[in-house]
Amino acid sequence: MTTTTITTKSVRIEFGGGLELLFANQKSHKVDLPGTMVDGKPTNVHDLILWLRDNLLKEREELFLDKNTVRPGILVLINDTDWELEGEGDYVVQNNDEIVFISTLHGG
Amino acid sequence: MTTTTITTKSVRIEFGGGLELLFANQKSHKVDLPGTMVDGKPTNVHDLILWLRDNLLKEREELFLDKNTVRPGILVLINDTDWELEGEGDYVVQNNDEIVFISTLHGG
Amino acid sequence: MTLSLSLGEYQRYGRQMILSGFGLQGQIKLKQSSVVVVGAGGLGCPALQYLAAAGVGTLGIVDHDVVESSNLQRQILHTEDRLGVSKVASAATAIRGINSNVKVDAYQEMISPSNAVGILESYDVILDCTDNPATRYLLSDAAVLLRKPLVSGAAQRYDGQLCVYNLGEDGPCYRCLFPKAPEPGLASSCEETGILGAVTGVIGNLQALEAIKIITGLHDGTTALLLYSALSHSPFRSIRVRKKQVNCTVCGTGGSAALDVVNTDYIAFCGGPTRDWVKTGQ
Amino acid sequence: MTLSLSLGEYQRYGRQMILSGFGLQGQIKLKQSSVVVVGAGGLGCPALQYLAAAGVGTLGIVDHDVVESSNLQRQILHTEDRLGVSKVASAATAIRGINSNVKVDAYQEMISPSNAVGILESYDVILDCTDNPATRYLLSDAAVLLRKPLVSGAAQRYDGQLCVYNLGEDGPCYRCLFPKAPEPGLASSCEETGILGAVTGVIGNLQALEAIKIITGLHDGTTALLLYSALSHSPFRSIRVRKKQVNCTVCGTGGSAALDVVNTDYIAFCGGPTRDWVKTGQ
Ligand SMILES: [Zn+2]
Ligand SMILES: [Zn+2]
Repeated sequence: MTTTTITTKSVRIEFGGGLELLFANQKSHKVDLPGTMVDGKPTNVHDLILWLRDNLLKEREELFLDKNTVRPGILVLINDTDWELEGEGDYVVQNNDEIVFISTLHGG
Repeated sequence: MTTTTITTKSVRIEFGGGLELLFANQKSHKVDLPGTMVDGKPTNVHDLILWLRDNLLKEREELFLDKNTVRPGILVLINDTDWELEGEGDYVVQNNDEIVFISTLHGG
Repeated sequence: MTLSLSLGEYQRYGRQMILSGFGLQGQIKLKQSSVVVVGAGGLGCPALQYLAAAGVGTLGIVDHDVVESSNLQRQILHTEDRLGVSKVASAATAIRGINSNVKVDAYQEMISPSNAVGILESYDVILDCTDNPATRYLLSDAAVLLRKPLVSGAAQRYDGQLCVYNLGEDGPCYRCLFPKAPEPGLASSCEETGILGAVTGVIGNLQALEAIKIITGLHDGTTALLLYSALSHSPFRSIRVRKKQVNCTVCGTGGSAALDVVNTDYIAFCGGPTRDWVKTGQ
Repeated sequence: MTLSLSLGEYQRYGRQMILSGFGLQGQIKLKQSSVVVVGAGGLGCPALQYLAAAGVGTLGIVDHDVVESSNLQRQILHTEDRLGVSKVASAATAIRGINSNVKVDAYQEMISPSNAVGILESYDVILDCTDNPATRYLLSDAAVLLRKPLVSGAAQRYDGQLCVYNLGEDGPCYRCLFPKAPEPGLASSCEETGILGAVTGVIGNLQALEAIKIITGLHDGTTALLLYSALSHSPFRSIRVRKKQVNCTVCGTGGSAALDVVNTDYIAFCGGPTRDWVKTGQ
């Protein structure tokens, strides 16, 4: 007898600095991610980025992605911390995390 | 055989708007509260206020308290929410709560 | 009512008119709107400046005082060559320099229970840029009576606070949050506690922004209290606050009917005369 | 070096001198300090205003442009009667009105790899109030070379960002956070995307405040990125950012030595000429 457990992680996603325009002009999203990827590994931020491309992005992928990661000029924030301090794409997404994608502004 | 469990709640306390001057001029405090009061009831914000008076307040009690609650002009915030929305003094303090005491400003 | 703009206005305001949610309609709403700023000091100056630049049609300014040297560190509409001039005249001159299309009403008088309703009633939005508790209660009561939003700012030392009272159907008034006045002597003024000029700048600037959001329909209608602490690593904090209180003596059930601004002694309510730093300042 | 203040200065700055942690020493530090503001537009105007009012001894202003009608909606040091005047001259006039004790150095030129180090080297703090990625990289590289803090502000639409780069021993530079420039065309300007004036006001004001904190020693020395979104219910967010990156091509190990601002083509680094809204604007 085998038991299959389907786990999902509920994550809050925010877009800012104009990136929201690519996501139906909506800044705040609540998404349920698969807890693990097909290879059995727990979902990390790199997986999340590709998941957002496939499931939430509405237009112009090149403004969000470049070579399977966020394009230059986009900063990723995990619970109000620069993702560089959290392991970047390798950070394993936790239930109720808040992940922000923000495009740098240049205007003045 | 009896077992005594000593539970404490770790709470972050912030003072603002000048109130910090009464608390050693320190805005941020981390305190460990008893989990229950002598009557066995779980520690609430009213208990916390009296605990602060007895354990953390350095001077001029009348600038913090009036008739066993915070004096007029002080707002209490529980996890970034006005305490009125959380039951005021009856709110039962949870581990890791952040409770802010802020004095209204009048200057301009 | 002007329902279109001139070419010059399109040129001047183009940068904000192309904003999503703003547009021509937003600009026309600003032009048709009126805002009264009570207090032309540290908060009032930056608020007036950005309201004028944005194209608010009519600005009222209420202040009884004259420009003094100690004001110049933060009251950035006033200049050295206008020392001794009334603050309302000085601010009006500065506003005309920025935007001569703005109609300015200057009230060189102290706001009081007897003149408040008469001055405030012709404006759409009221800005509380004053410096003492008695006036803050007076403005709140008058705003409830007149059913107008009150954009309230305060700043002392390195700290600031911002809240829009009496907003929409269920927004709280100042008394809903603070039913009892603080003890006199606890409500210290800028003179006693000091103030960093740029802190009043941030709060006054945000007051202008709230007013612009309300007028153009960009405001989400919910009430939040913004706390600012300039020296903090995380300097801003937004607080979810209570709604209008049923038992509020002014805006609650049956409250408004009983409201009698003219006959309320706000000074006494606040425990006697508080020190007026504007007046005694030097 | 002036180590004391006149009676007039005590009167003028008294409100901030009585602040805890500020005092006479803080005021003297401000008086002896120099700040250069690159860009006298939406961010530069409020920054200059509060730096001048606070009593910074010397202010440099760098801008090649003249005042146009479309600037007046947010560039609040410029006035209708100075349309067509250079922005540096207009800003200098406004600053003199607020505080004639401030020495103003006006550079009516576009900051570029060939003049940047020469202009910036005599100032204690640099403010980036510009509007395009190429200049932002240039200012960051120059700040690293000169070992000066760079208070960087940006604003578009209803949003703003603020960060102090190159702060202290281990603060990151702009390249540590953004090693690769964004694609041209993705870095849209104010003209294309619009800007609410009061948003530039808030960010420029906060830039002045950061500079004042750095000069007076009130800054805690840690680097945070402040995100501002004017229409949000909780409009400010403070982000903990990475420290100086060892592998940064400019400020990392061995980076500085290789730095050659004069011979770097920032426009090409940023993918070709970006549109200059100040120049093409109307
Ligand atoms: Zn009320
Ligand atoms: Zn670097």
